Amino acid sequence: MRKIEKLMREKAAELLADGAVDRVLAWRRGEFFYDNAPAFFADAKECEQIVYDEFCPANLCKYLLQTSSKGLKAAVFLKPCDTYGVNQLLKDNRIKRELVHAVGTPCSGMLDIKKIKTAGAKGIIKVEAAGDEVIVTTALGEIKLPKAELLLDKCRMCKGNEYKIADEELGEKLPTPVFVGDKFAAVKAIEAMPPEEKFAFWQQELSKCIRCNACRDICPACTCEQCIFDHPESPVAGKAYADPVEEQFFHIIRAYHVAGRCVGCGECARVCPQGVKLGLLNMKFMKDINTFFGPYQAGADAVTPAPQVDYKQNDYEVSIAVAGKRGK
Amino acid sequence: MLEQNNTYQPKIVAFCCNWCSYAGADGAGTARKHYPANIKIIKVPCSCRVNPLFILRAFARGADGVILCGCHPGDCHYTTGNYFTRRRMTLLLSMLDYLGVAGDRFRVEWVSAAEGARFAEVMNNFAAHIAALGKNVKLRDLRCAK
Amino acid sequence: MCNCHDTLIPQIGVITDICEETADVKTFRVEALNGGKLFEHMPGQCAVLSVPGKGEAIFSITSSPTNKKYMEFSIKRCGSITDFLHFDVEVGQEIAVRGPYGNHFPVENKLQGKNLLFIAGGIGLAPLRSVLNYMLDKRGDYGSIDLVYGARSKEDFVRYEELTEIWPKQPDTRVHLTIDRPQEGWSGNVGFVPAFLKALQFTPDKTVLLCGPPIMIKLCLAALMEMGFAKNQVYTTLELRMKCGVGKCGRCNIGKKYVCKDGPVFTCDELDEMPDEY
Amino acid sequence: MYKISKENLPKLYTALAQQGRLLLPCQNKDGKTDFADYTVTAKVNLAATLTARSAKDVFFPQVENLLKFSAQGKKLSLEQILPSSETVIVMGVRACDARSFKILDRVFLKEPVDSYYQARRENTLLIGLGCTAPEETCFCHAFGIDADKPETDVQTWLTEDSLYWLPVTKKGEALSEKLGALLELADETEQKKVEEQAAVTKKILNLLPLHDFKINDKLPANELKVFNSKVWEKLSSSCLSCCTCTYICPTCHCYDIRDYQAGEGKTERFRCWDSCMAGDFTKMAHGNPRKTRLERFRQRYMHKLVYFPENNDGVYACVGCGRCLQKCPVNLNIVKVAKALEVSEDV
Repeated sequence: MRKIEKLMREKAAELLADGAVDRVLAWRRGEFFYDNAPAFFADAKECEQIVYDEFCPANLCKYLLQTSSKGLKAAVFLKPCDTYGVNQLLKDNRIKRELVHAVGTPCSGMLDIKKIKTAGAKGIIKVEAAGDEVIVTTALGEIKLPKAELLLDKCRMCKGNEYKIADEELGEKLPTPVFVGDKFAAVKAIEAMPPEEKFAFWQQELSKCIRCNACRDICPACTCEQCIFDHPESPVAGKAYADPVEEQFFHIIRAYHVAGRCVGCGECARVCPQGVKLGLLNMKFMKDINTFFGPYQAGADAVTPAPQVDYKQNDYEVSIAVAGKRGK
Repeated sequence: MLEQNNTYQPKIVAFCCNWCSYAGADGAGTARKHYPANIKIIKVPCSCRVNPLFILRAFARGADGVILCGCHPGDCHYTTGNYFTRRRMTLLLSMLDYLGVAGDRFRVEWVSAAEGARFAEVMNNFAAHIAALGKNVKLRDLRCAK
Repeated sequence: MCNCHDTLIPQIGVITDICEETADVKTFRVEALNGGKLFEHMPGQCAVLSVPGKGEAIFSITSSPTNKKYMEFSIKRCGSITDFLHFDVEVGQEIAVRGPYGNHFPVENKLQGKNLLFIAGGIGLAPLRSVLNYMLDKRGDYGSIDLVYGARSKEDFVRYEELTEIWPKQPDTRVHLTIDRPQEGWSGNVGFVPAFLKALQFTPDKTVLLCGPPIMIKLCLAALMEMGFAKNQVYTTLELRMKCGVGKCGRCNIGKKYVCKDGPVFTCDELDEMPDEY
Repeated sequence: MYKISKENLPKLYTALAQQGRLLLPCQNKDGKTDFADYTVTAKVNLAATLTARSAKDVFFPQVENLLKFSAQGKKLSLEQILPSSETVIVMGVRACDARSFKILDRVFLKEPVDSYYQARRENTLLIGLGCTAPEETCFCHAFGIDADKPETDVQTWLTEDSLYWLPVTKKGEALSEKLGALLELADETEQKKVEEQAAVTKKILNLLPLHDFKINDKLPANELKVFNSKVWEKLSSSCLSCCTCTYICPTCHCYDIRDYQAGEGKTERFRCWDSCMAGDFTKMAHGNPRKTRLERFRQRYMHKLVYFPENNDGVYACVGCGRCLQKCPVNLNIVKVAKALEVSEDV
């Protein structure tokens, strides 16, 4: 990763110095070693501050809305999974292609500091990934932990190391975490529950929500200029929960609004301060779309129409589709 | 208030498209076909106009069942509106089922302008179905219920 | 343990009169249910009106404190609550009111004995009307009074009879009206307020009370500076989004000052010390 | 000082729950610890350094109904909804959170007093818990907070085998008396043990990355300079404008008052948390004085670091709990802002 960081700094400085771009979107060091933050760079001299390591989970693509609306050309470093978000923004006509310079940036999976801490590491000074292992340097010495268990949830479902959009690529592609099994396993487990149990599960899950809107604000598919849930005249504009119904509304409708556009980046669940399992809603829609309307991956390209704005004359009837899937 | 008489009457909201199903309801009336009075019809320009939020709000504000009626696929006044409805509502119904909230209280039916009798039949069936399910207590807004 | 008189809990009053001032301004008269006023106030203070189901909004009290029978609110239609007040409210409608909030014009001390120049634009007359009527009722305590009032057209003057028939007939009181564009049947001045101010050649021996749209306030202030007025001679009243009225809910602050509690009346030199965020 | 052995803690919880509603840090299904009502099956987790959210909603709930309107024709009547008068005991309050209540007091107990907050504050008894395992995100010392001695009615300390208990206020003493034989007197060696533990905590605090962090005390006196500083643009550029920081912050206290139509002629007026990060926070009919995220972001930190101390004898509206460092989706936080202002030439 250090090598890539060096390449990034050089590339960013070069692009800015040439005037090829007005801004570079990358990550900057935070207070600690694990809280790298998204940052804009406008000056080639500042590019030495760019960092890249196993703690750069944020998908930078949504910041393109800011640069694109101001007419600024921006270079953006994109991990393979981040490229899906850019395609989606392009498809939704939210950014201008000519104002984006996409730089594919290799990634081998991002780490979750909470998982490292939970694994028992105290007084952590440094964390480094080496192959399948993570070397954690603590005040009390070094410990080695298996990397697969410390990956962010979203990286466990890695979509692979292909860039779906890139004007250039940095270095060699890295091997990404290999996901074995069924990515819809968790969705299926809920589907198999009896209705009362499902209801209880979602009540418990959604009542954790504090309506901070972080999930919406980070989502590359949530790009409405005025969200229905912010509209002062809307009867559903609840800032706060009075009872779980409001959270159900917010999350069901949000998941519905992004259905067919959700690229499955997993950022919503990652940023949720309350740990709501938001991915389970989005994954359900993805699974249904695949089942009812044929396989589809949002953000895989910038042209294929989303299933919700498309149709076939011989689509299943609503009741048949749903009942058939229920196995009735 | 309905419960006071101890005869439970479910509250049902029916979204009907202007061109087929609403005309179907008219047809049912002209033909003196009876359907329950507790079905409140809301006319929409096209079944495609119905946002999933409408359906959730109907449940939250006290509906025990919601039915959406539009033209038969292929007959949409706007050519393709109901094809989109079909896809959207498939997803919504499946999601309601997934949440364990109201999967069996929501139905989509196609009723043409000529099918007055069918309109009555569909509504009678649905009303009986909802009556058998009883009161909706899950997606209710608790503040309304007070 | 709750004292039951939390400041956030309104009182119920009744609308006893609605006066259509202009196409988009109406004046609502509010009395307590058994007559009289809901509460006393000072000129420049505000109150929060509630439209149940829509919410609350804060308005300046346009009637004078010397009016012991009722309170009045001149309200321009511009949002969901004011829409409701304009279209759906009739005389006899009960309404919830809480207040009074904020500071007021220093009518009891600093302004006494001074020559006064009122400058208003559009609905900006609402808070100043309270002061003007208060002063006219205690005419002896104050020096000369001039009102410069600008509106888009003749029809946009709020309470035209008062402007033309009542106020000008008070001792040592003059009213100068101007409209934005020429209009048939209008023989008065045409033009914006700042230019009109200069044309009237006021001397800086007056204390100014200024209220209007933000851009008018800025331009009038510039004109006044040119004419030799000092910033501490100019009082203005601000409007920001307010909710609680008591400096707690956190939205109406300009720097450390809360408009609902420390304002809405500020002198222009006070404004200079505040961040430019209003 | 009293003590109670760890095995007897469930008995203590039961006894406390008899005195009122008991809230304490409990682990939920996801392994997160947060304040929750005590039940026999609750997984009490006093050892957690910090709960996911502070206990501010005990006094200032995220949503509370203020009154009910009922309208009939032109008639209108209203009924105030009073806060519950039950006694609430909050156990396991850390020093940072305990201080945050004093900061909220400065807002809600200032004239005109917020009677809802006041009632809850008076009905609540706080049992503090000394910190033993501060995290790297902790910086309460920057505000003169002693992590070992929460400003609460009772102070407690957890050691390997016991919980030590020291009533500090009259309320705390009255509670201790009611607990009777559950509490044993702690002898001198045991008291020493607690002190030694505190010394160790201090040592850890001094090793943590933020141990020398402090806020530039020139900020409040330079309101306009700080406001006009160039750092805001850079700092705010990656802010998402979500409300996470404001909702998890123990000192944030902005609120909104809204109406809910609960049926024909029935309206409930409720107060709910609001956030200066929200775009419509200051929006009004003729415009918005804080149009972009820059202004909103600046407002939040100006309020905490400049306006609040200006109005409140130099007290910052921050207690160094570090929740914003842990939870911000894009890793922005008050430390970053304060450090940027520290080095900025404008200040």
